[in-house]
Amino acid sequence: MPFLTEDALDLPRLVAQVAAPERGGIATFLGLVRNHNRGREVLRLDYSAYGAMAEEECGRIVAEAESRWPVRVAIAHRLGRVEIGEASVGVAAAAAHRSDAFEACRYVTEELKRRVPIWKREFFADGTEAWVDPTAAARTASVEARRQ
Amino acid sequence: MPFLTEDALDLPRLVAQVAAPERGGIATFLGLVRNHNRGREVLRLDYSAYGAMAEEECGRIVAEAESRWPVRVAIAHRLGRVEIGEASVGVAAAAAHRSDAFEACRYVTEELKRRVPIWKREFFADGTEAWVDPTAAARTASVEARRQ
Amino acid sequence: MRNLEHSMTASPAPLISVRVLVFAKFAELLAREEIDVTIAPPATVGDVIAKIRASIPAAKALPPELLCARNRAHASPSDTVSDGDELALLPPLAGG
Amino acid sequence: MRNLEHSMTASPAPLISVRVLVFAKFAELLAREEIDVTIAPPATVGDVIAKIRASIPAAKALPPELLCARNRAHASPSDTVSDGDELALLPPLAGG
Repeated sequence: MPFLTEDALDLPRLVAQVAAPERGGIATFLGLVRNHNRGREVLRLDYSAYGAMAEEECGRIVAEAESRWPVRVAIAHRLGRVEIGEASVGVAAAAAHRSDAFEACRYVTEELKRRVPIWKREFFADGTEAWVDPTAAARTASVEARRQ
Repeated sequence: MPFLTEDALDLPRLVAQVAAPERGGIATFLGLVRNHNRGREVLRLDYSAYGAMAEEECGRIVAEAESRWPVRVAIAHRLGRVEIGEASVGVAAAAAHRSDAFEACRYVTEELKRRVPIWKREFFADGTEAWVDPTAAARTASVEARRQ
Repeated sequence: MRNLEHSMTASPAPLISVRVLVFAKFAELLAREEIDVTIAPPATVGDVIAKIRASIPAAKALPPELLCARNRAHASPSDTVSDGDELALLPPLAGG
Repeated sequence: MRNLEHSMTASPAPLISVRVLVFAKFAELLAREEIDVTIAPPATVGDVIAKIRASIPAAKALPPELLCARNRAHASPSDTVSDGDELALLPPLAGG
């Protein structure tokens, strides 16, 4: 099953991908599109990806998590237009023990954001649009921190 | 809304209870009934509770989490007969930042298991049944650990 | 005032009544779901449990350390009880 | 054998061709989604990027440090490229 999808994210379906009679704990993470980003009103997002690499990188992250913890992991990430309040990303990790499920779910979520080649364009209420650059936000924050 | 319910757990509904335009990260935990416990085949569970206290204790745990992290938290726990593979407990925590959502979700899940007065009776494939006693399992495990 | 103080000190304080709820494995063991206990103040949660152990034969099989609640919150055996309190004896919790 | 070795050493190795995919903000900046680069071996990912900076005027606006991939996996500028490789220039990732 591909990790990237144009369709709405279906959390129960993501859970069903990892659930099994011997795995009693399922941790999930859902990222929803917010209506504000850095003080500006956002109307919607448009996600694009280096599709072939994004699929492979998601596969590598899942394999890493499944070798590090006794878990089954599923990932789904939206592509294309995503509206405010909709889920853009979903991660599910199932394990016999809940601590493994929690840790694997968090690991996969962090690695996904750090490594998978996906980009998003924000459409603002004032009619402008821009590519989201989390590293620019981090640089601004660190400059502001130094000023204080 | 009560925290205890006789109805099947609805994860999207739990998520909807905490989702909001300013909260972009939602961590959830789902506990499913396993078909085995300590080497014995389980057919189903029956949950009972000190209902009034369980409701109050869930409310206290939610309030603690919401004062400790900038999150909104929801809890749902099944009562009565629950079949293998069904969810017996669900926790959802929503926050602007995913680390708060993850930490609050885990805290609430752990505290719920530690403090909320709920009991379960296991019905085994061999026709017998028994109250589940996690402290007995822990005692056995610690005795076995000492033997090794 | 003098008379009142004198009479309060001299006459024994009235007994207090608490209801003790019993759940799950303990309800099976004691074959009941609640026990009304009358006790002389000042009394603690532990005093009430001791009275139950002394008066109900099956209660001798209760574990020596008991998880207990007072008015729907976890309590310690040293907590003082008041007239009308709702206590509870809680078998090992198994939620989740 | 002697002749073969001699000829391999004497004649220059054939040039290698790689395709460089460009995404999102970088695709807008360079007004294209892929760039075919021919380069003399041995060459690294960094050499290919340097050749792009030198040959495409708009590429001078690319940031000095670039996230890059080789054959659909994250790569370092010091990684050696082979004929037929698929490279990619990745703007700051923003998934999730």
